[in-house]
Amino acid sequence: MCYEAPDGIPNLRLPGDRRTEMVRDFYEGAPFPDYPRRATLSWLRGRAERSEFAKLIDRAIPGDARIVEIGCGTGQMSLYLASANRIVIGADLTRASLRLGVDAARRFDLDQVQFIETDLHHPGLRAGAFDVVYSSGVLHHTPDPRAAFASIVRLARPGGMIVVGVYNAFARIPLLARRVVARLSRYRFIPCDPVLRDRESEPTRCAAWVRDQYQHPEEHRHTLAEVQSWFAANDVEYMRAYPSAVLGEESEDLFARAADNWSLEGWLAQIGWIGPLGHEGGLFVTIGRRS
Amino acid sequence: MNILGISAHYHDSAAALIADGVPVCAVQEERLSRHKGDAGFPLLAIETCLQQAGIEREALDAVVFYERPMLKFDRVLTCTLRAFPESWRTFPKAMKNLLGEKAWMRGIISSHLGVPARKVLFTEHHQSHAATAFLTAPTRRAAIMTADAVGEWATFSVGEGERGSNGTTKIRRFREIRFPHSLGMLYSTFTAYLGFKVNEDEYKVMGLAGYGQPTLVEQVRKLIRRTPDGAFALDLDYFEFHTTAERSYSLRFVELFGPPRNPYEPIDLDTAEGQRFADCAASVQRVLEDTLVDLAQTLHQETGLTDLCLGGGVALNGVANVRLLAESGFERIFVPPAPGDAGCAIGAALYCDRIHFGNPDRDLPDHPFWGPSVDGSELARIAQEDGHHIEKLSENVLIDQIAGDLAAGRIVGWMEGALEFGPRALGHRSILTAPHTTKMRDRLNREIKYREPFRPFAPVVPVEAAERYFDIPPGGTRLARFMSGVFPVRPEWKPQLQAITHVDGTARVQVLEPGMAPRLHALLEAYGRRTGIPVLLNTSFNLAGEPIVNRAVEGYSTFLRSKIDILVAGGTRVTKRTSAMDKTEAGRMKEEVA
Amino acid sequence: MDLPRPHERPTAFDRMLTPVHRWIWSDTDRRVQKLLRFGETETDGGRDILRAAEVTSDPLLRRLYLEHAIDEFRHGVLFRHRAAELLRASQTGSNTGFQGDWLAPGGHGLDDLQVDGESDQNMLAFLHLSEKAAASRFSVYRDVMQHDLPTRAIFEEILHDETFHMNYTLTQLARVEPRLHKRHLWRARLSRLWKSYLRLATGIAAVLGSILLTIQYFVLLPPFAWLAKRAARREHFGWTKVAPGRNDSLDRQY
Amino acid sequence: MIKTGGKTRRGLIVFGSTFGSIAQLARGLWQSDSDKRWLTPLAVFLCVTGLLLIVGTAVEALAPFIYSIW
Repeated sequence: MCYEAPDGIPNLRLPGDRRTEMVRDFYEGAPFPDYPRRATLSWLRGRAERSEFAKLIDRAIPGDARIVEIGCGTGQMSLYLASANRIVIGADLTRASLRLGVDAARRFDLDQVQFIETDLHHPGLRAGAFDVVYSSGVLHHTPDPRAAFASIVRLARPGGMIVVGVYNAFARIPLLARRVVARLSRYRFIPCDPVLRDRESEPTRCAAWVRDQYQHPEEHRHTLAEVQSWFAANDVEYMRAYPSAVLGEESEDLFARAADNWSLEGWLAQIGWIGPLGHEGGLFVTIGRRS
Repeated sequence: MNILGISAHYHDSAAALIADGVPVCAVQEERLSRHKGDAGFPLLAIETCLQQAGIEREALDAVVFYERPMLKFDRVLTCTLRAFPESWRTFPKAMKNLLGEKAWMRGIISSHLGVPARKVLFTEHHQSHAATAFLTAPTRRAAIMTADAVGEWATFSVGEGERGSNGTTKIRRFREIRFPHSLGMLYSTFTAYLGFKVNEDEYKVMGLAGYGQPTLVEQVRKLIRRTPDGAFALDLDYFEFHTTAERSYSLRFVELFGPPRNPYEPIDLDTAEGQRFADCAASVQRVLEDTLVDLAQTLHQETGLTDLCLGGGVALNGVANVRLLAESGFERIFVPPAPGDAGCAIGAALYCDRIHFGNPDRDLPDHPFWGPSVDGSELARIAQEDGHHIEKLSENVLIDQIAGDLAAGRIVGWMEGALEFGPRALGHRSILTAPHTTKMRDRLNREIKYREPFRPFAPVVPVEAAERYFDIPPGGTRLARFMSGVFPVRPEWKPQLQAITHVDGTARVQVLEPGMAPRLHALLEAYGRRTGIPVLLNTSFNLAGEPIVNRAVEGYSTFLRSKIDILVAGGTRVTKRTSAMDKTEAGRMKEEVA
Repeated sequence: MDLPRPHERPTAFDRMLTPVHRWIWSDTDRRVQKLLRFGETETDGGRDILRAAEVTSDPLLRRLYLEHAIDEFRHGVLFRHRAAELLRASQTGSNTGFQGDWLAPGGHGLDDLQVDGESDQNMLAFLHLSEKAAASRFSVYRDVMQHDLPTRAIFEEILHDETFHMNYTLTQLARVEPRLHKRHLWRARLSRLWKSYLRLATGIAAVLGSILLTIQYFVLLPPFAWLAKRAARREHFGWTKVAPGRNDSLDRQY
Repeated sequence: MIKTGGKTRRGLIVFGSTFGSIAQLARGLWQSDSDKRWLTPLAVFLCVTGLLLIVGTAVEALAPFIYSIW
């Protein structure tokens, strides 16, 4: 099959529907997050490892896994995961972001990452070819997250792991509250946003955050039970959530089955996420194994 | 007589067991719990010690903790009072921390180990450092200098140690400098200012210093002035570590040196900003060296001794150690393999044995290998289960084959015998590669260690060949035994030793005597026979942010998670199932994208 | 038509797709292709289970696996023979059109399972699940095969075996890893809730402690702070002598 | 394997050992060469507060109620 590959990024994307195109235009305008001018691999790793989750997922994925990241943006996670003998495919809708990723990969001298421009509904990737399908902060920006999930699950081999991060309905409440104020004040006043406070001195990063969190054209929020129902409908065995949905369980091995999966406890845990996750976007990660 | 030494609760916990005057086992908790810099009560380490000695808890004659908790409480309380009212936020935290747990070490140790409280003893923090430095060093009589961030009150002390002809041992400390005046704190403050992790990444400052010029020495001297009696004192206006826990430098410090580095931005040495940070590092390094040299000169004149034992975290600064050797007047300098707080576990136990119980002095084995041993057959079993290619080879064949692998440019994970005690991998848990090209250095950085590009890798060389490749002054061989010194690479060899030569033309070389690690020595010789240069790059066997591996399984999982080509434990050699087809596989995947 | 046995009831998903399956199986060409493919996967599965029989250290499992593997091989032969018959009958030769493979999946290849080094529990659990899935689908296929009785008979026979496979894997799993009783599960859940209460309690305690200590700080400390500052001013810089007797006793904590 | 006993039991052992430690601290401060006698009452008082903290950690479940003793 022939395809175009300008800048070494194959274009496998078919024209999408109106809402998908809108999201694409949204990101095409401002690729995010950017790389500093002389970023190094150690910088990237240092930055990624500020998040406990990144460290855990890196530890959980075997050294010879084939990984696809759906919605990789500028590819920071893809590049972070591209160690040992892993092979990583980073897929995104937006060429402008991917270009940054390709540049960085070249600079870091990583040849085991391939970026492709594509749409998750028609990824143009071989079904069942990947040990790990990773997609964080993407599905909730698609018009139909449930359908989007079904289409990315197919990429995982039977027994492969599916790692999905979406906004949590509970943990996003604080942000939604702030958004009401923000909209009323036409984004002039956004109260108590810890990320904005952190980035006070960096107006461009502030603007990027506001754009992404407060002005996104397409956004859905989900509960753990909802994601679990996606899993069940697609023959994906639920393993665990991050943060853990089991009260008092420390996440160590992300690919191990959680000690329990008790729905009441899951709801309690989600209410508990309002605190720690509510600070930022309220993204939680659910991990499953394709059966 | 069985004596257990414990160091815990600040950073890097450890336990050490002395039986009949000789260490049986010493191990850092992080190596067992697998949490880097684990500061918790070292239960696992204690357990390992008891197991290795084959004794029960009841057989312990004493358990020695490496500092005096109540003296520490006094210091924290006094400093909080002095900083009133700025310290109001730290006060509840500090009190909960100390009074909730750390002040009651006697009870905690006795409750964990079930030994009676009277068997729990304490040595002073710097006394433990001094004991680690002197009692593990092969010298009869030596001056002792210890320097770190802070123990109870002392931050710096000088003294002397003596082994009498009748087997008695004496350690006498003359005088000390007290908190908040501290060389370690000065260096740590710059570590934080330069965006690195305090108590962990001080060596990065040293590495960065090689890229800068000491142009800011005058400014640094404003922070630390010499007192008329020859000691030093910090100008506290520039610091905040004594009042808050959040930040160690003050606004005035920032006024003097400019804005601090954002820890998450890479250092770009080509920009003025990046160069400024390198110059800062070079300047504080220079001031540290100058101060240490001056203090050591005074000590030398005062004692008239030829040997100096260095202890405390500052003794990890290899550049300073070499300047001490060159300029202080001492002929030999001894730095233990674990001069930091973890090493105090051994020091406290030895001090208790030699001085408290007055047991006769004994010569100690002069090596750092006091941890659990690695089992080659365990590796063979698990690697076989996963279908990797394993070979069990006899000694000579293995050495020869590994030398061949190294010569072919492969990266080797090397595990043998007992685990090192202390922060450095000295040949029992190492990643070894050929040291010749910058390409190899970059490959290691990119695929395994993810280090900042300005941090050098260290070489290991057999003692017979050391002089040929490195410019090692008299007495330097001793420092290089445990990688405690940084020495110039001989200019004619620099092109062949690119991967281990720092930008300033030096290397933190380990000079290996055959007796210390015979197999590694044999490997170096075999490698020398093949390539003509018996030098290997030796870096600790761990991935970034993880503690050094201990057991075969940990080495094995590290091997699988990185691009180490070959793993050796004991007589077992493992190669990866997929390593050969790695590239083609990637190519195929890319094709399939279509 | 006899009622389906309890364990071979199709899942809701498969039931939903019945019309699709009916369409797929209606065409002889498609049926031949599918049967050939099923023949292959059954044989592959048989080979993997044979390997499992070689690897396991449990003698009972070894026998059962062997039995199972022989069944799978036999299924493979049945499928292939039937396909050959149909081919001969139709005379049109094979013509690959739309296969609808993913719509009508076959049996179970075990290619995603590393049989060597897999624990018996995992192997059994895996087998049980895949047999269950296969049984569900085959029962749909059987039901839609009203017009082709010989093929229907094959599915009937295979289904019978699948039921056995499904049951033995589950009972063996229960034997190898005796399931905790429900009550144990509940106890575990409650203990976790209790623990999270404990964390809440210690959290509250920590906050209370901080408040108490902060109050102490401002109420109790000022006079001492004044004394401390005065003492600090008088303190000299530089060396402090270490008193000779200070390290004599290791009993001292101060 | 070192058996460390229950948390409460360990808490009791620690509690029991504190009095000796406090006494040592008080004696040390009182006799100290740098003249810190004035610190003794505060230090001892805070240590007694510390006892509460130990009891609090030993019987976690009741920790919030223990503080109400204050």
